[in-house]
Amino acid sequence: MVQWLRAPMLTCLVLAGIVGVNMMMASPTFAQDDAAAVVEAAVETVEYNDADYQYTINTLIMFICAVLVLFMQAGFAMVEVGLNSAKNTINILAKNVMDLAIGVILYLLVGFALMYPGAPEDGVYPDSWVMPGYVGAFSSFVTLDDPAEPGSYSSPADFLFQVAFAATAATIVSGSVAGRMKFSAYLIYSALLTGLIYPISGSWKWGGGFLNEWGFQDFAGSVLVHTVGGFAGLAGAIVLGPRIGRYTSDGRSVPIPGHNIAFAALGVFILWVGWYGFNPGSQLTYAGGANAFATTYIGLTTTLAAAAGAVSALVLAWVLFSKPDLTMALNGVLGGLVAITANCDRVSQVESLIIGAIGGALVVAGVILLDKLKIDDPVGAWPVHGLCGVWGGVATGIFGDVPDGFEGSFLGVQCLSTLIVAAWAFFTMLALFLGLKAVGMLRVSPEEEQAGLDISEHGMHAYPSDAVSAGAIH
Amino acid sequence: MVQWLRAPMLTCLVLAGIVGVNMMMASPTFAQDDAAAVVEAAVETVEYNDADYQYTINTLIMFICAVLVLFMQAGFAMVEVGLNSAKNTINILAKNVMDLAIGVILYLLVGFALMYPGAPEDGVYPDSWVMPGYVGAFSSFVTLDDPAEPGSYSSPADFLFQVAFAATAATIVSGSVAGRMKFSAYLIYSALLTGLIYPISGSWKWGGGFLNEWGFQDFAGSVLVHTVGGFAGLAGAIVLGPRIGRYTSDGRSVPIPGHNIAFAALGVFILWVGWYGFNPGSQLTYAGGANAFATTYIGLTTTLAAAAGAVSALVLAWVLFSKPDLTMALNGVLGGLVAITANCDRVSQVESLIIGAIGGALVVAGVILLDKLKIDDPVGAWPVHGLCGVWGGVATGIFGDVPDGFEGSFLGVQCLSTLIVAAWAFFTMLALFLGLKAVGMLRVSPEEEQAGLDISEHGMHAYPSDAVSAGAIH
Amino acid sequence: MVQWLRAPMLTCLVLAGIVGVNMMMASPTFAQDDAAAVVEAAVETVEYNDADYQYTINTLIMFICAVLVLFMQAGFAMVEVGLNSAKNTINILAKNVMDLAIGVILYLLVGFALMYPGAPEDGVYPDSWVMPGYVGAFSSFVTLDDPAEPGSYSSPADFLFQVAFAATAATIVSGSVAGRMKFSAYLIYSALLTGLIYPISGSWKWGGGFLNEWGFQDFAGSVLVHTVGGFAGLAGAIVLGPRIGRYTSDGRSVPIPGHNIAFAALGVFILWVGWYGFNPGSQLTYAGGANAFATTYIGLTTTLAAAAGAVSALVLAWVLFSKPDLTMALNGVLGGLVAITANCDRVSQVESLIIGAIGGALVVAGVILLDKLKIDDPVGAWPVHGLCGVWGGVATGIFGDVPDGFEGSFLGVQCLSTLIVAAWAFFTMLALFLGLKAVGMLRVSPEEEQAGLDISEHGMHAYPSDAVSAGAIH
Amino acid sequence: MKFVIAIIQPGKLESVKAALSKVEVVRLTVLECQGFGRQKGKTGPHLGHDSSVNLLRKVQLQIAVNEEFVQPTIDAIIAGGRSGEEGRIGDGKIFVLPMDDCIRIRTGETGSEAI
Amino acid sequence: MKFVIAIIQPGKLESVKAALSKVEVVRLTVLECQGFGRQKGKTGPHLGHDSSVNLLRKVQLQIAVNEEFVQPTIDAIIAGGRSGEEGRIGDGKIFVLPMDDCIRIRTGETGSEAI
Amino acid sequence: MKFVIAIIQPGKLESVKAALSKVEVVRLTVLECQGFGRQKGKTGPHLGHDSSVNLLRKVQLQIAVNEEFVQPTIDAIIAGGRSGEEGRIGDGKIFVLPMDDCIRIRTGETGSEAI
Ligand SMILES: Nc1ncnc2c1ncn2[C@@H]1O[C@H](COP(=O)(O)OP(=O)(O)O)[C@@H](O)[C@H]1O
Ligand SMILES: Nc1ncnc2c1ncn2[C@@H]1O[C@H](COP(=O)(O)OP(=O)(O)O)[C@@H](O)[C@H]1O
Ligand SMILES: Nc1ncnc2c1ncn2[C@@H]1O[C@H](COP(=O)(O)OP(=O)(O)O)[C@@H](O)[C@H]1O
Repeated sequence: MVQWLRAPMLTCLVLAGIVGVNMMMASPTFAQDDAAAVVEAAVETVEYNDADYQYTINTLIMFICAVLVLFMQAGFAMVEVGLNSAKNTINILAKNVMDLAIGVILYLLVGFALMYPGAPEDGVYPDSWVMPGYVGAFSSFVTLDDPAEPGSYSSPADFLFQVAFAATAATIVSGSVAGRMKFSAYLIYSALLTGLIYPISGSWKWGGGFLNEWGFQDFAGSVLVHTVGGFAGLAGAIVLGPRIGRYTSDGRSVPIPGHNIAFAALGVFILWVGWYGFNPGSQLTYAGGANAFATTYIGLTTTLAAAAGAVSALVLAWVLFSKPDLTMALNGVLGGLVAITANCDRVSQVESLIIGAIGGALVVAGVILLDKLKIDDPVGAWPVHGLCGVWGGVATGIFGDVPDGFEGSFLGVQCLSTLIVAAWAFFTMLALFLGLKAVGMLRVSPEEEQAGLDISEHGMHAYPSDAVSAGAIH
Repeated sequence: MVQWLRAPMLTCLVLAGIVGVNMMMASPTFAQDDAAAVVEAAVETVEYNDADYQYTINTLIMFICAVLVLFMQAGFAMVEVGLNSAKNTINILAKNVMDLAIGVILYLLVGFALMYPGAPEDGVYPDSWVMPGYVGAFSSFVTLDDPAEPGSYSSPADFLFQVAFAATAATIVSGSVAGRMKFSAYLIYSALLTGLIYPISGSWKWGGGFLNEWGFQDFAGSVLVHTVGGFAGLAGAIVLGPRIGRYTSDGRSVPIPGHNIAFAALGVFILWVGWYGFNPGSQLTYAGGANAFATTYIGLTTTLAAAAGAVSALVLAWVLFSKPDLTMALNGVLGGLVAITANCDRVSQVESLIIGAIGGALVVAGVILLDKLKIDDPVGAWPVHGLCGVWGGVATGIFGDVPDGFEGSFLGVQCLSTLIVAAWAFFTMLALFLGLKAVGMLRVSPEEEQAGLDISEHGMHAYPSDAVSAGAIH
Repeated sequence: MVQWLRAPMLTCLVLAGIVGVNMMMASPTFAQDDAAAVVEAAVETVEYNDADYQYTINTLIMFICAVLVLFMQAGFAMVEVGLNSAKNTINILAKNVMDLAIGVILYLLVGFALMYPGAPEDGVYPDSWVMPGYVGAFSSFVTLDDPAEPGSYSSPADFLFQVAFAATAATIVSGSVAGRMKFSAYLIYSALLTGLIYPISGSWKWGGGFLNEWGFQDFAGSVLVHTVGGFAGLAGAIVLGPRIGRYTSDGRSVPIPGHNIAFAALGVFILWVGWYGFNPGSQLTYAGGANAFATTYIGLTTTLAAAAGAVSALVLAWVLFSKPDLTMALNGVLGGLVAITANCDRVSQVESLIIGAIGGALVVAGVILLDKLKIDDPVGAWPVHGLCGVWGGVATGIFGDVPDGFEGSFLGVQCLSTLIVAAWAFFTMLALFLGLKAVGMLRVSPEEEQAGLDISEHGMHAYPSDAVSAGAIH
Repeated sequence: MKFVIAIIQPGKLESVKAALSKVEVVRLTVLECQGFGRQKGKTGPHLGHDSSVNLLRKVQLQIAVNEEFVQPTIDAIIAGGRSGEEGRIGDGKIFVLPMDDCIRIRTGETGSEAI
Repeated sequence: MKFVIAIIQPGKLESVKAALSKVEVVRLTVLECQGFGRQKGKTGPHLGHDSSVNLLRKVQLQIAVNEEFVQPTIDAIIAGGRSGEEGRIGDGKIFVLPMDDCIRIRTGETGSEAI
Repeated sequence: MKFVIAIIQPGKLESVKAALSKVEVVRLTVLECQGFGRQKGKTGPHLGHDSSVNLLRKVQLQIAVNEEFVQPTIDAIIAGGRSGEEGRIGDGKIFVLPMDDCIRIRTGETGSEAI
């Protein structure tokens, strides 16, 4: 079978495979048709009680926050493009567009139900769980709620918000494996992460699984989203090995500078803005003064951590390298944001400054550490999302208010849970990447890598020269 | 009269012409002053009844959606810039900024009233209509509602949301005519489209005109916005003819690659995000569980169609060209979004995947078709907005729930109505462009085109070389 | 002490200095812990009364508007990058990221309390004021409100909205001093502006100070934000002097074109969108029909002014330079937006068109004026923010409805107040920049300037060439 | 052996290449450059003042050829590079430089067969 | 006829152009290039390690001139291109290559009048 | 004195530089260029049709050297620029042009000591 048929086929296979036989297409479709009817009827409604009001506000604000988180996809794409060579731009953009598209479909068909099979009633899990507390349900599509009996918010809004998180976890890896992984291999990876790996560990806490039972706290996903993405990326970077020329035969480190730092900075600004959907949106309920207050208080701690992260990373880089390194300041912003994500709801303003500042410093440290270990992570995804994600989980245990009625060592639970999630992401992905490598589907040839993935994988340049594109007369 | 005076003058003439004598400046101004007074009083209000609550929520969410749709202007600009030669960048940006600015003014002075003259009461049209059911009212400015007697939402919010749609229709054409149309010709075109052409066909459905009487459904404008823009652009591309060098004398097709695909991809991400204002916002009323649900359900179907469009376009291009073509995937996203726009409120999740996937495939097919026909549409605006817009209208008839109490063939009405609107946009614009061509005001000279519109039309480069801009000592 | 240690140290010193001893860390920290508790409790709330409803809506919409205003930071960065030489890109981005980060921290520790010490009760100022009516309180952190006794909106939302404004004022200056100011000097400046200068003049009106007593009106900050930034920047441009090569020895003006106008245009689109948070958000209360109406009416006048500004600037430039200059149209959009900012709540639709159009024309005039005076303002920050800001303040007096119960000449008060604020910003910053110049910390050496600030200040290129970044085999 | 340097209009690259391949000159190197010549540079306003955009974008071709190919190469460039019948200012120049040697990196061959 | 190649500092382009036009050398071609020379490249951190930014941005001028113009051209470049009185490392070099012929594409003229 | 022009693969710049510095050739000028050669250009779809991306990115080195350095320079470029043992199409060419003179802008020195 010709090479270029391999990839689409395999992707479809993977997709079909994990969707599985028990994909109950019928029922949801019905549900949706009723739903559509509801949509029709919509305009009539004119009576508003408290339940309806709460449902309305929660649903609408959650929708807006979902849009903000989806916007982060643009930010991730720009950061990765900017911090890599021009010759890999098309490939990076293709990965970022397609992991979102594939992520949406896989999360719809598999991930969503797997991650939210239903919380346990006083310790007893609903039958929907395949392995109670560890593996959720296998079913497809969004089961639609009936606004006539309003819950807390609409299920479509919930899906949009959650799928945006899944896409975030997936896209983090793209940066770590940039410049050398086959496009088809990346598609397969992203299908697996959004379809299985992320939802399963997600269910352990947010789905009401065993980590939740332990009392583990991860408000918006320092661990469940960023640590997962960061460690999956680390596995990829290790299995792939460094880009050609990144380290010389005699072991010297030869940095490969990004080709457009303006794109990278734009991306960070977009991510900062998107994070106001990521963290405050995770309050999930907004109606009522207490919730509105909490939502914006979370926005405050998030902002302080981002600012502290930028300052600490810049100053540290300035002292270490005697130059104020912009790329460090940019990653410092992200490090601060990742670190506060788990605890933005339960720390003070001072504490959020401290958490963010340490996050910024960890980014610098992590970059240096990877370089020492000769692990090539082109955008520094592990220092930012992996390391700061772990720090976010731990910081929750150190600074965060202990949940009411919690017994035992909160810090202990935070550390152990964070470790488990990081290990889960790292080893499952290590297996995948080793498998792809074994069958020779993981990395492009040295010639292709030299020419750049744009030409060798996609057959086009991102920035054709004027001379070529100026057009000709005949 | 010197050439460069021609354009500003003519634009003003066109403007003045269509604004017409009966532009009742006075009354609205009064209204506004009262309004301002209301603004003063604002802060006092403290009693909230259901009507007030509904008005507040609807108005605020509609405003947010309007902002999202206006943000799409940035997306369109980036996509067009990225997919064209560097030498036309300034011109493209100028077109995109000015069609918004001119669009706002023309829609304020003419379009808005023309498009929304008031819906008929049981089949009887208010006198405001110039030609009942076909041509609306000629009046200017936003007639302000009195929040003391709240309707469904505020008229300023309504205007902002609607003008953003008008600007969208206008800017679509920019991509089809890029690289060879005179800047002044483009200004004249955009004044006409946003002032007359778009509002008139818009009134046929959304203004309560004859298509609405027929039971035609176009929820957020696959037909009324995107098909109109797409076919107007097609007319432009045909009348202008291809760019120099696009096709060789012996009929070979010589693609002129875009100069910055990163910009194009950023634009598509922005458009995707903006579409969450475009479709969900078109629910128009958000207060009440049923509306909140509908709004987010629409967001869900929109997302699924975009994802499906990306996947189908990428896979199809991969199979056809043996390379995963990013530009196709990007246009596939847009194709899916355009296709779902008409029916996002009345199809199931599965159906939205199908509609989006077909949209993505149509983009690829449309691009190949235009190339066969030697019609030069630099960004593929017709395949994306024209063809997928038509598909969106038809798909509504195929998959969409038939409106309650609808008699006859829903599919038939959808097809016929879509055809009428497409023809309206195509032929009116064909006439305009042929007219401009006749008086030699349409296309730049071959020399100017070769040099690039940036230099020849605007006298500046978009990317001056470092050597030039590095500054000199004297 | 080595040069590169100087900067971080000094920045910290300045910071520490203005934070001062009486930084009551303790109490707020307590408050926050309670707050966190509240966050815990949040989910229980289910009773909604009018006060609670008002607090919820106001808080949530204000939060969304704050996010939009923060997004403007990306816009300012892109505009400045695009309109300057490629060799200063890293420096510009670093300034824009760090003035936000430092601004957040300084405004938290000093500015916020200084600007909002509490409004006077019938003419009597609370003791919190250090100099009643002129200088506010010195205290740190956000004192958190108790949502159980809801005020108008949550204090964290208020802080986020206000800090975004402070960051806007600060970042405006960046454009005026681009290409020649030391990075460390810029950090010191931005700490001072967001910590002291901006909050003090802000308190005169928005904090309830003496200008407010006079009846001065500045709805969203044409004067308090944009004039302050514009005139601070003017001071910087004057003290620094022009970039090398900007004016020849024989006095000829040699424009240094921006290196990427596509970035500049993207930035303007982002700013336009962000302004929907800036102006409508300044309504501060949104709940209730009257407020919702006012918010969107403000969005309408804002839109009209932006459009009119673009048209007038383009046409004027076209007539003056015989070319439709995009950079003028772009700055015309901003000029219109700045001009309407002070009066968007109290002018009619026609008036907003006039105010915007004059704003656009003033931008062109201001640019020519600065060039005549040989003042080098690379991005035209003074024409846009300084001049149009002043025009906004004056226009309020000309067109704006006179506040109820206002005695004397409204126009007079507007002019005088605007003058006072402009002078305050100009002279305080003049002193600062002269001081830095005296100690030789203001401007880089000619060699460094020639090489570009990216290399000389940050040791890296923004756009490393492919040849360099292509990677090497050993 | 000669080293031919030609400066042409950007839009002419395709037609010059076509003309060259007709005379079996298939190997060449292309550089983007900017030129001052008799052709006046366009001027345009920047933030309000005229900046003489007097450097015009051009394309430079470098072609190493053996003696017998020199004239055909020159003719081909003129044929493909001239605008219309009598040409236009800005069409550019051809410079012929002597060349001592040519080496093919891949094989190490030298002299005329390496060209 | 000679083909003069000069590598100068980017910031010096304007002054060199001015100096050249004084001696009536008005036609030239400009290329952006990067150079290694005695002038050390600046180094800067990238994601935490020093990347030697050792290629410095330079501007290359190519000027075809007739014999009598060679010396004036060289002097003009030195006059316009030298930093301060005694120059600075990085100011660059001038290379003079022999040229056999010059052809104007527009007219087909050859030799010295085509320059 | 000779003026050596070498066209190499972008990825080879570092190794060629290393090889050159071994033979004490430390000054050179680098230009980005695109080349046609025997190596076929990759082709890719653009908005649905094949656009032959037949111009390949290359790097051009310009090195002015004294006679005795010519051969070492050529050998160094071949050593550093050849892909693997027997090289690959696309590895490029070296062109050796005669040079009459060399002037150092900074000092005005001329001839071989200026190189
Ligand atoms: N003597 C020269 N030396 C170097 N480059 C030249 C020379 N003459 C012309 N050129 C290059 O050729 C380009 C076209 O020159 P052009 O203005 O057409 O010359 P002419 O007016 O003689 O036809 C110029 O922009 C310049 O780049
Ligand atoms: N021998 C050479 N061959 C090619 N280019 C050279 C040579 N010598 C210098 N250059 C170019 O001139 C630029 C300036 O050289 P520079 O460091 O000033 O030399 P010097 O130290 O002798 O003045 C270098 O960056 C390089 O681009
Ligand atoms: N005769 C020539 N004139 C100018 N440039 C050439 C010539 N031959 C080769 N080149 C340049 O060298 C590059 C590599 O050539 P290549 O295809 O490797 O030649 P070969 O197949 O003989 O090894 C080409 O892309 C082109 O830029």
